[in-house]
Amino acid sequence: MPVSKDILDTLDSLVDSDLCIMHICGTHEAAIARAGIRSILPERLKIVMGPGCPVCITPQGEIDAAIDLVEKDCVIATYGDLLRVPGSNGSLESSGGDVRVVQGVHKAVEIARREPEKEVVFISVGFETTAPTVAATILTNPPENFSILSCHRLVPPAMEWLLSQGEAKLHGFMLPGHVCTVMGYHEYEQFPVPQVVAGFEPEDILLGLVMLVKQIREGKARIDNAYPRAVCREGNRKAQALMYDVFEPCDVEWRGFPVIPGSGLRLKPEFEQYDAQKKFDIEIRHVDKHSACICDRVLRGIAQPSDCKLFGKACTPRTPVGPCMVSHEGACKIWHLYESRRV
Amino acid sequence: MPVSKDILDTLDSLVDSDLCIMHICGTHEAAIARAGIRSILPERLKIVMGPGCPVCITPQGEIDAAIDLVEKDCVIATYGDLLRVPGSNGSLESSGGDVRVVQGVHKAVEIARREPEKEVVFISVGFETTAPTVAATILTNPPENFSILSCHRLVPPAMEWLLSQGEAKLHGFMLPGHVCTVMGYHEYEQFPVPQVVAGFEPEDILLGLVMLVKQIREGKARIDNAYPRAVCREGNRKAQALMYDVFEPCDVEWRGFPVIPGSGLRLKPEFEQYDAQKKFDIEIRHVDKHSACICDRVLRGIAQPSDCKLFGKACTPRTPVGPCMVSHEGACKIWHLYESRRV
Amino acid sequence: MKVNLMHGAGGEVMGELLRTITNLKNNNAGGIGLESLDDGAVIPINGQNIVFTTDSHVVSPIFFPGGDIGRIAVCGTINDLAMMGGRPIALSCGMIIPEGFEIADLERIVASMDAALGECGASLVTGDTKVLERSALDTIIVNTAGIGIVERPVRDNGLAIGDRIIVSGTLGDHGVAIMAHREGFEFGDQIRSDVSPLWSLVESAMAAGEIHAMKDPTRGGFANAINEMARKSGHGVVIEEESLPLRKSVRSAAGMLGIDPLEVANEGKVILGVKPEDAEAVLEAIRSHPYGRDAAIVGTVVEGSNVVMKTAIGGERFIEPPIGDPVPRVC
Amino acid sequence: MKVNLMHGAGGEVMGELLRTITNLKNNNAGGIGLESLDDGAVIPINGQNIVFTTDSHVVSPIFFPGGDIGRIAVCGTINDLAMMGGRPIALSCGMIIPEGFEIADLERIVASMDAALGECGASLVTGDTKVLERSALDTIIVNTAGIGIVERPVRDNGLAIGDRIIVSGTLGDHGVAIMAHREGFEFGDQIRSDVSPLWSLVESAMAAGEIHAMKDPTRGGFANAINEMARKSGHGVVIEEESLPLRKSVRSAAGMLGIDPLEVANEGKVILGVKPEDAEAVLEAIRSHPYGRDAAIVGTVVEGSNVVMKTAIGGERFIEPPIGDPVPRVC
Amino acid sequence: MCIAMPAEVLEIKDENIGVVDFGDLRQEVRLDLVDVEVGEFVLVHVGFAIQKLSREEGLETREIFRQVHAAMMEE
Amino acid sequence: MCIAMPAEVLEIKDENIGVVDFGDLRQEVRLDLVDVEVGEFVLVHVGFAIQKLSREEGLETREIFRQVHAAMMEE
Ligand code: SF4
Ligand code: SF4
Ligand SMILES: [Mg+2]
Ligand SMILES: [Mg+2]
Ligand SMILES: [Mg+2]
Ligand SMILES: [Mg+2]
Ligand SMILES: [Mg+2]
Ligand SMILES: [Mg+2]
Ligand SMILES: [Mg+2]
Ligand SMILES: [Mg+2]
Ligand SMILES: [Mg+2]
Ligand SMILES: [Mg+2]
Repeated sequence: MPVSKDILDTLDSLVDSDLCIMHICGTHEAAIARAGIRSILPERLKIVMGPGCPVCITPQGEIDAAIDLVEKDCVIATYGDLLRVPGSNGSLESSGGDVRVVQGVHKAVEIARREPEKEVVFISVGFETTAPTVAATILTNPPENFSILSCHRLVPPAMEWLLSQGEAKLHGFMLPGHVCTVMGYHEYEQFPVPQVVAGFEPEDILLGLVMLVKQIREGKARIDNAYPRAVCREGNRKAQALMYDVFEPCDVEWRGFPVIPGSGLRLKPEFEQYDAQKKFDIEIRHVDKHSACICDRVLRGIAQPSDCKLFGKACTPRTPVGPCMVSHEGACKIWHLYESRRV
Repeated sequence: MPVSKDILDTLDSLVDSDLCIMHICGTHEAAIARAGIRSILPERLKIVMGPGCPVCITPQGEIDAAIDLVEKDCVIATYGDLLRVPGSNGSLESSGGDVRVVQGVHKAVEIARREPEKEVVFISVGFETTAPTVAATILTNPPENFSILSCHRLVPPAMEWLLSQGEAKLHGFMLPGHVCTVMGYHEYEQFPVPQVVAGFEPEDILLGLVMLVKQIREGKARIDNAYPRAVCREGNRKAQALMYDVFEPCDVEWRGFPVIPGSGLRLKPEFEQYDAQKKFDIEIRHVDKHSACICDRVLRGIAQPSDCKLFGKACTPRTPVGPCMVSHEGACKIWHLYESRRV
Repeated sequence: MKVNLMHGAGGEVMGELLRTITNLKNNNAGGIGLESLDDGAVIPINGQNIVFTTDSHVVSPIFFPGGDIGRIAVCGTINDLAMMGGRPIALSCGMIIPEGFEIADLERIVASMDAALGECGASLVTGDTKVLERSALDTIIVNTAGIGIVERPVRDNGLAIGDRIIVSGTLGDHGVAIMAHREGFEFGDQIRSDVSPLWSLVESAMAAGEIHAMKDPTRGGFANAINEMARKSGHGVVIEEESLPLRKSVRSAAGMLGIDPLEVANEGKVILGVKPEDAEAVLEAIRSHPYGRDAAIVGTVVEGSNVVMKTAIGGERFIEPPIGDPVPRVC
Repeated sequence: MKVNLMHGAGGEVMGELLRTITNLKNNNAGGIGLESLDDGAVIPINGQNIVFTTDSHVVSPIFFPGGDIGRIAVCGTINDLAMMGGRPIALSCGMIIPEGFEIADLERIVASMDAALGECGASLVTGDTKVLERSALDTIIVNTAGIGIVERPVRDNGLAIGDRIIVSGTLGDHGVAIMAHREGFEFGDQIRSDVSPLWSLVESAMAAGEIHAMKDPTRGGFANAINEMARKSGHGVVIEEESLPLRKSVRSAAGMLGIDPLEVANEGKVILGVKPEDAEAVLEAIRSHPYGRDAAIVGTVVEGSNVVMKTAIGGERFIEPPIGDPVPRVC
Repeated sequence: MCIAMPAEVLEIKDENIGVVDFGDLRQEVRLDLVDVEVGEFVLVHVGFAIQKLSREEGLETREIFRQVHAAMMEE
Repeated sequence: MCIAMPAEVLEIKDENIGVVDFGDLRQEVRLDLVDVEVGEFVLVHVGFAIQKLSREEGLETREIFRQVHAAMMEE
């Protein structure tokens, strides 16, 4: 508290123009909301959320594919986050199938070993933080009745696409601390914008903001590291190597975005037997979004949830229309919970 | 009551030696027990139950076959009577399958029409009273997803086998009134024993006993008809014709009896498509009975339930070992309920 | 050992399960407690006798000719209070609802509860609601508990030799209606459940004479209840078959279903053991109540330990508590 | 419209369902009735206030570190009585058991109920048992109702401006223990449910000072209960994040599970709104009780209509009632 | 397999379906096995009329008994 | 997908399994992605240690802030 008070004073004295910072990590959003950080920032400093919640950016077609697997009597193992995300026709939770929440991919493999008469499919979502855990597990030779539906995403291609749009008025980026823990931040040096790597304690975030605002004021575009206890420039090389042993990049659609080249991960041919899409002949279909939902623009940082005509009316946390209203870290849900009453 | 008092007086005056009468109809047994008839009979007149309860004489193998059909995901339609009959490994009730109690075979066909995506198998038990209803239904062209497991039995071949054993000391037979309603009683004229056809009201039974005792006293062996309002010598010819249009006799095992020639009914070849045994490749296996159960001898009239070592100990209505303890009309269950406390 | 369906169907088997479930030291608050397994408990609080009872209700179908699960849930508890001689005051309601249940059906159930409460001046004052996954539960369950007040509690074990047994109306209506409806016999409204709140009937019966025992013949029917009353009182009972009130339609349907109407549930009937001198007066009082028009004296308490039926034909047989729920049958 | 799981998870959605279920004319027996949706009802009977409450309990797993469904079923009802200021006297128990349930497990559950009853001098005096087919129900359900007596009932809507908010101990223990166990996190005994009967704690708190409102933060946790108390009282509440008692292990586990420990159930905690002058004395009384050692003053009642948390870092955020049961998550 | 109940035929529909009265209780039954007319009595088993009942012969049962009884008395 | 918690490694079992302490809470985690020793700190995500944490650099965070702050004050 004394430290954060000092940081806040510093931040106050640094911000003397309207600044807008984008973070691209759902866990950053959750930490900001939980600590009430927006309530103590200088008035002219805004933080917005980019495409950083893996639930938000998972297209409807991938949920539909998971439900197709339910209908093929597979046991579905997945993170709790995914349970309530609406596909075209209900969610995994409402599918009536044998859907098990697991802590991680290794627990899904344990299920497959314990219940050899069943087909167990792990719905494998997540960024570079998560993909190496799946890779390491695939390399431990899981049983034949285990497979994954790979829905992974990589951050830098999305950021590249975002910057190439040039739509949003963003003064700087707060990079996802745990993605960088694994990947380091050298990949982001290609982007000519002010960036900072930040951790997830309230003080980490405040410190990141101070460093970023200072950089902006200096007129520089480099990457500062406000999370050195976990992140170094090169990241965890062992994890990276395992990830690229098992996966290779592919072109893939993001919810709200078009197909972004090289932004997904698919199993390499030698691990094809673990690919649920091939094993069960499942197709991931493109599904058009609800016409009025502006999740895509919210995720690109060019609109706020409250700009959406459906927000708080047709679309509420109970009756989510878009994915941003589903995920705990979805911008619309958080906005609804913490912001709507304040305005 | 005044009438039955008169009949009873008559019976009392007629019985002056030890007489043992066998009836071969579960419904007779139920009526006798319900009206407390044994409590008012002359002391020297005994009524015992023969192989007249279709549940009791259905061998374990036929229940096992029905449960095999459950495991092939068939909807099983059957009479409530069959629900709790133990096979080698549990009953239809405990099988966890989709087992529906129906009033008659036509209701099973209705299920098949209503749920065309399912296979509906009717477990078709019963004597000549019941078989014609199934035949008439088969002739109405049921849908493709309907079939039957034919477990029917015919009475005269069993009676012939019983008489050929010569084990029991029986003075006369009370013929099953409703079997005779359909078949008449001319088939029984071959048997050189005193016989009477009786109905199911307490007075009907008492009257039948009077007529039978009188016949025995006369030293005759004919068939008297104490149930003329429903039974005539030739029976219901239309029903008989329909039955033999669809079914043909076959050799079949009875529980407690060996294979009795011509005592079963199977679908004629032209109705093969409705034969669940062929359709689902189900085999009816012979299952050896529990070593100490004397159901076979109880059903043959040469032992009473209380002669069984298991009676009331290992075998109770709650934990039935033999079929005679399962059926409402099983000799052992009735004995347990109505007799054990009296002795 | 595992619980099976027989454990829930009353009778001797259920008794075994109950011995497990009621094996508590803290089972009595100073009056009539769990150990008595009566229709309800009695708790003296500052000179006032509070009656307390509970039942959970599962019915298939939930709407049936003559009533629904809501009416049963209220009447079942009102009647258990009444069986102790208690005036019903307040009910609680625990609803356990499977996901996917129609809210419109819930509205009908609640309206039906309200109507039954209104009939006897009781109120539903506290509740709880749980929603379970479709995969965990496939039917609604309604638990009610109730409290009432009573001056002199009536037990189910108070039968005395010579007492006349009265039933307040036709037997088997509810059980036969439910079973026929469930098994697709399509009798429509020809057979209706008797589900009704009996407090005012019981109140006028108590005013008319000395009642030694009362019980409502619900699960297991008349056969089960009269055996329990006899066993707990340590006496025998003789029932006259011809005096038992049975609706003709119920008799016909029971014949078709192959079941004994004495073995199925009633939801609006009471069995009373009445001092012989008062039997006619009590019968008269019951008959003048709309729910008691078919009441009859059906038997007498005697020495012994069995319930025996004198049949119409002059025979005798035992009336036994049924084992397991009856199943319709054709033979 | 159909019932869904959200309808059972507390909060606003549940409120809609409750409006349907509590839509009765006969909803009050002269005291505090169903309309108040408090922890229980109050019924004045001949100058005596009877408190009455019910809850149905479904817990997965049924045995968990720190307790089992039997202990919860007893404590839940004891505590709802206590929340009204009521001394618990007698409980009813409706058991609904799936076919195939182990009788040995039933014995353990009953023994656990007996122990909890013994702790607070209440008795289980009446009960009911139903057995359902495996296909209809896959878990045991235990309903309890309870009656108690109270001189001056305590409501959940009585917060006054300036009142201090006290919680009787660490928050989230039960919910986190259950969730971690259910989701296979294998913490063993490191996190234990707090399930406990609170009557004697509440009794000494009431003796120590003036309590304006009480509620037990069960389903929906502290977040739900404090919002309900604020809404019903028509005031706002400010909570100090740093004063909230949280076990370190629970904080760690909640972090791993990605859930907020304020949004999960407690089964042995009470939230009290206490007259400011009496707050320290009440805190002292609670702390001297074995179940209240970690009690703390966590906030203050203010003008307004929101529950606001002052965060450790000096920010502010709303504490909202959770929507739906929390699900463990990794992002 | 022999529970059967007497009933009066009240109405005959096409496809061999009859509405019968079992005694304050009406139900549809199949008439495939019998040729009957409205007003006649049938014996119903598993939802099928299995035979016609003659009221006269019903009465005759009592008559048979009376004969038997009378014969006895003569002995 | 980025909730991760710091933990201290208490024990290392074969097959790359470590027992770690999250703060009054022990659990087994997978060590496939890191090379660590008992006593070191790791960051755990979905049951896997994804990186080692250095206590010194943790302390250093505050140091960085102080530098930033100091630099500011000089401006
Ligand atoms: S409020 Fe709902 S519909 Fe609108 S952008 Fe957000 S998620 Fe989409
Ligand atoms: S008592 Fe049981 S074992 Fe013995 S003969 Fe009868 S059914 Fe068989
Ligand atoms: Mg009762
Ligand atoms: Mg009760
Ligand atoms: Mg009851
Ligand atoms: Mg509740
Ligand atoms: Mg009583
Ligand atoms: Mg409460
Ligand atoms: Mg309650
Ligand atoms: Mg409660
Ligand atoms: Mg009960
Ligand atoms: Mg309260």
